[in-house]
Amino acid sequence: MAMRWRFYPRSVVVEISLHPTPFHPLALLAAWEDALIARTDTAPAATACFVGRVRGHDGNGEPLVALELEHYPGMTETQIEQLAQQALQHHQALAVRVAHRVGRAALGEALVLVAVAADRRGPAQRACTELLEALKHHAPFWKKEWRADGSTQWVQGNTPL
Amino acid sequence: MAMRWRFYPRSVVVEISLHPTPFHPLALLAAWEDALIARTDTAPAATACFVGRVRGHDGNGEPLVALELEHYPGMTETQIEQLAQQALQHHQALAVRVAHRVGRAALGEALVLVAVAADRRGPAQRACTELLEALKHHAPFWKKEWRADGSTQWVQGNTPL
Amino acid sequence: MLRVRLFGELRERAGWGEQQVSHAYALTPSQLWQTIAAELGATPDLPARIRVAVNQQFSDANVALCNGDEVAFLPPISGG
Amino acid sequence: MLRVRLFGELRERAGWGEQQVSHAYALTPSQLWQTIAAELGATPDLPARIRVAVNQQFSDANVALCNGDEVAFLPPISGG
Repeated sequence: MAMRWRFYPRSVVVEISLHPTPFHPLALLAAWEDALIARTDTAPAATACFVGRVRGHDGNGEPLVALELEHYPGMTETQIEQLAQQALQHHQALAVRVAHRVGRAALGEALVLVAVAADRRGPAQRACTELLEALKHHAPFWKKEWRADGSTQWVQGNTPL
Repeated sequence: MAMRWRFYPRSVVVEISLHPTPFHPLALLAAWEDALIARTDTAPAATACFVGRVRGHDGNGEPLVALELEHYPGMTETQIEQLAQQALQHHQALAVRVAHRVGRAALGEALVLVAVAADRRGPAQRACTELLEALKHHAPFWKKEWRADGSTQWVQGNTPL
Repeated sequence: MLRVRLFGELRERAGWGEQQVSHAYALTPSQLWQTIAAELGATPDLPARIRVAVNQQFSDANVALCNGDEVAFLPPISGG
Repeated sequence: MLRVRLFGELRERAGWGEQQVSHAYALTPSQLWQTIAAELGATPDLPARIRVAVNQQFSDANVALCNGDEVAFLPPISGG
């Protein structure tokens, strides 16, 4: 079962979940939007989202079979929450949804979902892009690439933006 | 019924649809992603999307009850297609999905969906943001705001990014 | 003949969205605009905010028109 | 005692992800790193690419530690 947190500081909603098993971003998005509509009685005027999935090759084009994600239970969630709050306040967005996979993920499976609701497109898109970058650099996750021959490689930081 | 176009120039997929009745962005996204997976045998590593919906107020905070969208049948579709191709090539993205509402839309209903699939997050997000701006300025749509008292107002251009 | 099309606020002001106009009086979109400016309550000079499309492609206001062309006058666009 | 945690490649190299270490030998994260560098096959000086967290918050490597603190050494992060 996914570990889920709802934080309701002031009127802003931040929902974060870590998933040890495959998650379906669009299903999470639908549930999140329904919850937003139920809470605010109107759909957000602007929603920007990003979904990252397991690539079939590593940075050098070598074929991969799976990706393993290690995280720091406790700190990872706290960091995501802090980063989400910063993105929200910085861009005056309305709500954020973050889902992240942990454990071993197969090719094509979702790794991360970041979605931001706001009243206008600029804040929604900028907050979404900023939060994704912040997650990639400041939320304690480590990726181990698995190749067909069983060899593995820890990913050293992120691909350029 | 939505008017749909699939353009398959080279290996790049551009799918555009105009909707005289309400459309559900997440449902369209799901169908588009399934088609991409069926065609390429793998889910895109990076997907960025934006959904715009009818706001409950105009630029001055005046309450609205509906938004009416006029378009230029033929030119609007052609323009969206050209703009989508440009965004794809400019950012080396893999595929684009655009859906746009036409006719009268009620509060909270979806107006526009722009989604871009790519191999990395930067191209996906930049192409999505760029295409949305291009649509807002170069795809022939005109918005008429309807207020509760029955008065109307043509929107003069776009809210700042 | 030219097929002239108006949209949005222009269409409402004129009370029509489409008309046939003789090519003889309108060799360019600018000249064509002059023939309909009065009924639009607009200046004879094509305002900068109004864009022109010829045969469904954005176009310069001084391009030479051909018989049978479709010419549209587009108010400020607000898509997305 | 300090609760020391390692992740990713560091955890694999050390062969452990968590250990208790006496606070006496490690007044700061830097000093603590020196006590485990050998078994990590790493230099005694904390490499710049390794970040430090104290009680699950990013921290400076020279902060004074308190008994009972949780100190983690984090290899380069690759989230998202």
